[in-house]
Amino acid sequence: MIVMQAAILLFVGVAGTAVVFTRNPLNQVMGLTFYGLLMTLMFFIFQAPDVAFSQVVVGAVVLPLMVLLTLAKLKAKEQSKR
Amino acid sequence: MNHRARTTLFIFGGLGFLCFYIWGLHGLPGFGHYPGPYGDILNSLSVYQRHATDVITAVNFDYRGFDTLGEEFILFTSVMGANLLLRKQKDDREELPPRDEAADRVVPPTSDAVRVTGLALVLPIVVFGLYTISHGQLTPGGGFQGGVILASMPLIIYLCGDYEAFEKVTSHVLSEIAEAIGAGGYAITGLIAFAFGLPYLTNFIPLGETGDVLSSGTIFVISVLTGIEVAAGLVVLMISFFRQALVYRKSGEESGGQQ
Amino acid sequence: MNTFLPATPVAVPLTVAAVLAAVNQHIARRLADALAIAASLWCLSACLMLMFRSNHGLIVYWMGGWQPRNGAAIGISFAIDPIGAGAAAFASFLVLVAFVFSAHYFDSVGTLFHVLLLAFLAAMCGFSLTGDIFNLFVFFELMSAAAFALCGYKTEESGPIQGALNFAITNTIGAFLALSGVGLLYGRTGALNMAQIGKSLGQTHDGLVVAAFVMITCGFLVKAAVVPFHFWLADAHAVAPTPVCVLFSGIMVELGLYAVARVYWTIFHGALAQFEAQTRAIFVTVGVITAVIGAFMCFAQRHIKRLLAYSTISHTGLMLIAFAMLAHGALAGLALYVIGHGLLKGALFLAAGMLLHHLGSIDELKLRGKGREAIAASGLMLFLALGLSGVPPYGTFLGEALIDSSAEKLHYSWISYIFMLAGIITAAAVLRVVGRVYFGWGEDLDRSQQEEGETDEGRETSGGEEIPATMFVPTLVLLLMGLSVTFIPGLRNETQTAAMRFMDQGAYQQQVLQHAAPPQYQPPAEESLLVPIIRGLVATFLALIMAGLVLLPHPLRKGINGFSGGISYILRPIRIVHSGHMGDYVAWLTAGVAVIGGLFAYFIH
Amino acid sequence: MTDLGGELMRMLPFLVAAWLFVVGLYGIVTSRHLVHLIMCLVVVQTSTYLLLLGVGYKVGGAAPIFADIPVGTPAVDPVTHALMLTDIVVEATVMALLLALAIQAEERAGSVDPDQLRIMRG
Repeated sequence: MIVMQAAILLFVGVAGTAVVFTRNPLNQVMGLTFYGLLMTLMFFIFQAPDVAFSQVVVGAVVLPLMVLLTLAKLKAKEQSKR
Repeated sequence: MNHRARTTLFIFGGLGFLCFYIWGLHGLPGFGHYPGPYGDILNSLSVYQRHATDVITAVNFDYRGFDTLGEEFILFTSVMGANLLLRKQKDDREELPPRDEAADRVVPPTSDAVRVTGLALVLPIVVFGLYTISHGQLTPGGGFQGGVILASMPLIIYLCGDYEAFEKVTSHVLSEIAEAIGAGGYAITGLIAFAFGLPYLTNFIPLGETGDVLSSGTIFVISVLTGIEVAAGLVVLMISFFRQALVYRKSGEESGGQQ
Repeated sequence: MNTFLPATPVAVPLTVAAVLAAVNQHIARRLADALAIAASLWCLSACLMLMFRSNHGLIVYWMGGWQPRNGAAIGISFAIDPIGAGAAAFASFLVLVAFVFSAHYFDSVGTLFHVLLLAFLAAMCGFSLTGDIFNLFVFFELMSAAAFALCGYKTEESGPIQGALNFAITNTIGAFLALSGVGLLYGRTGALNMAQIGKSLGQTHDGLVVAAFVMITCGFLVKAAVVPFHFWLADAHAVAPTPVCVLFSGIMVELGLYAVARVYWTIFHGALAQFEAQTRAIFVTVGVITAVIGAFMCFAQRHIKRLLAYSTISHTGLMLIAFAMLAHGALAGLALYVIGHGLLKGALFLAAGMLLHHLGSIDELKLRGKGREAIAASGLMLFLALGLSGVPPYGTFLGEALIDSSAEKLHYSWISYIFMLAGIITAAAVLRVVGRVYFGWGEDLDRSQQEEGETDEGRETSGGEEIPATMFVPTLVLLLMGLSVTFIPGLRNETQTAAMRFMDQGAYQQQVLQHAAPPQYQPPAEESLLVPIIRGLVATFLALIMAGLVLLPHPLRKGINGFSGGISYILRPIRIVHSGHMGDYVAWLTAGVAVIGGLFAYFIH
Repeated sequence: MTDLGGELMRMLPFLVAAWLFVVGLYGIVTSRHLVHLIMCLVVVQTSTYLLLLGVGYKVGGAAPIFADIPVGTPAVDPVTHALMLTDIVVEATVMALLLALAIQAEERAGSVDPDQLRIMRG
């Protein structure tokens, strides 16, 4: 159990760092989705099923979707400028 | 400041802050040694006082229900705010016709298999969402979780390639009204307690049998209202963003998407 | 009465907001106005009633009826004292003014403005009344969410969007800082009720307590716009709609400081009691830097709302100094100063809004000599500017007098010169605006000076020849209140006892957790106001001279060119630091937290 | 487990929390794209989840749901879970507001690069 907990914490730390250092937003949003899923797993492991439920939908679906839609809009805008 | 100076300033500040923060964290009792007493008291009281077996739901909707009220309104206000910021301006030039964001990329139309699987998922998701909301006081779940699950239903429909169907199931006006009802209902449920001479947000409904769906008094009511508010609020948000992006995924002639 | 009254300042506006949102497009504008005004009137009267009732002891109100068990809180409480209720009442009053003033604003967008402002009001009331630290955070976030949206209201321009972004990002980081501090405290004490946390911490002052203190304080000081966390304020104020600026400057910023004071005296006072001198020194330093930088930046502006925003920064610096005295006299002075300043600054923004309504511009240099058409706005501004320098009988004067006399006892009498300096410079800046805009004095600099940043903004209203009564009357009312607040009988005594109540940590704990009877306090003897009156008059005189020097006719001006050149030479690096770049702001924020944290860590261990 | 392992585990979630806070801030400071900046802010926020989660955890504690286990079984702290739930919803909505602002920034100022969004200077 301890090993699993330590491992998931380290994973979260590394994944969070990776999200920050991914400079291309489109790649970053993939990282963010993965990060959200990792957080969900972490919540399950640490006996927080209620939180995990919310996190899986918000962190792995709603938030990335909003970011993607924003990026789509930004790109469309940029193309129409050209 | 240029990029270099800014980064240098931050490196010093950030390192200092990191050390300071860790210095403070060192005083914690250590991971896995929660000292209590708040959580322990609630763990021992909730089932007996509130007939709710999921203590988290009891905390969210009763013991600390006032926090949740504030937080519901954070959601409500943010949705209103996003609506305001994304509203159509008078001077907006007409957008280009809704085209995919990468017109040169050929994306195959959504296959029937995906559509069937997706649409088959819709019903179970709705049922699951409703179940999560209504059993919040018993098992993991409640208004938040069920609400976000319900809100993901229209998304599945969209991913199945049916933006039209998405628009049909998500009326913007209706969602906005539902959101206001959810948030306002929460505030009003609290006010009703005054009629019984009780403080704000006090339970005034019989508690029922522990373990029943209709047990735990106002927790159940507020949980349902929160479910409505969260689901409707997230749907309104997504509609606002969809309208901005205008990514139609009509099957056949104009297909595409980002994923 | 006490079973429902305390909860209504939050519950009523939220309910009305939800109703207005539900009927959004289908309600007549005037009806929505009336409902919103009724809700804010309710809040105002409820908070005033709470303020008077709590004069003889805390009103402790447990949400959901969850009384503490064996001295441990299990629910969320409101712990209402006169200062908290007073802050909420003042917020309600300013919201009321904003609703009246905005009757001619925002015709197009249904009830959204009302909804957001009501949520903002509920958040400010809850923030002032709560006795639970996580609840404080929740209302902090609600306040922020409403404020971000209100700030970006005029989406058709590029300025508001950038201002709102800077505002939103720095304040969100501030909120996370505060939340982390709350997490630290919870990890140690297992409690969220402020009285209980304070009791549980007792005298311990290890790293965790210091870190939690610094993080929570800095989180709230971001809201209070103290250097180096202040950058967002000028940006947000320069772009927000005028009625919203009144709230930002008049009360929201001050609430940040209120939270610092509340948290200090309910939680950390016992733990940090033996380091009072060091705490005082650190906060006085930060306050002085804020006051001076804010004042100089204020004088350097030509965008009138931005100028006023920097003057707010300067005055929050003064308020931080007052808090830093950690004495009841200064705290009482601070409370009066906040009211006096809020009334004046609110009215100043409204006057600026009138200029914008009437003349379609807010750029001092562009407006040179055009103010004759807007005589009402300019005239009001003249009277309001005098109040900034602390001349009697404005409310700021009385506050300053109390703060000074309290500081003198703590051997900090030199801070009265800082008060004078900041007062003189900010008042002179506004007087300069009046002179240039109304009388057309000074050089025509519009074309001679190179552009730096945003100097103007678009209209907020359809504009017009007449200034409607809904704009003029609220401004005049604020001015008159600012002048007359000093004459309320017994005001100084009542405020001093309220401050003593606010600072008595032991009594607070016992009243919240054990239903103990409240102690009563004797106010100290009233001191003579002669010296402060003279000081205020001198400051005002100097402000007039300073404004006059800048506006001198051309030939005479040569003599002081070297002087003003010197000032702009000093100002240059400071202006460059205010770069408008989000990354810079966050870097300064982090560095600020690190430095303040480092100082505390050094002094306490 | 060894003592070193125990000591490390005692602090690990908190260290990760502190690291995520600072690294997220680093991303914000050096960001060249508003959307990237907003996602870094998400990382800063997750730091608070970790802190709260770590604070409320009890070794061997069950989830605080007494449907299948009797009352009195050692369980982890329910309060921090409630706080995290609040936090998560706040996250989603604040980010929505920020993203809306980012869209408007592109619309009105024609850029999402903080270097270009600097009319508020001086």
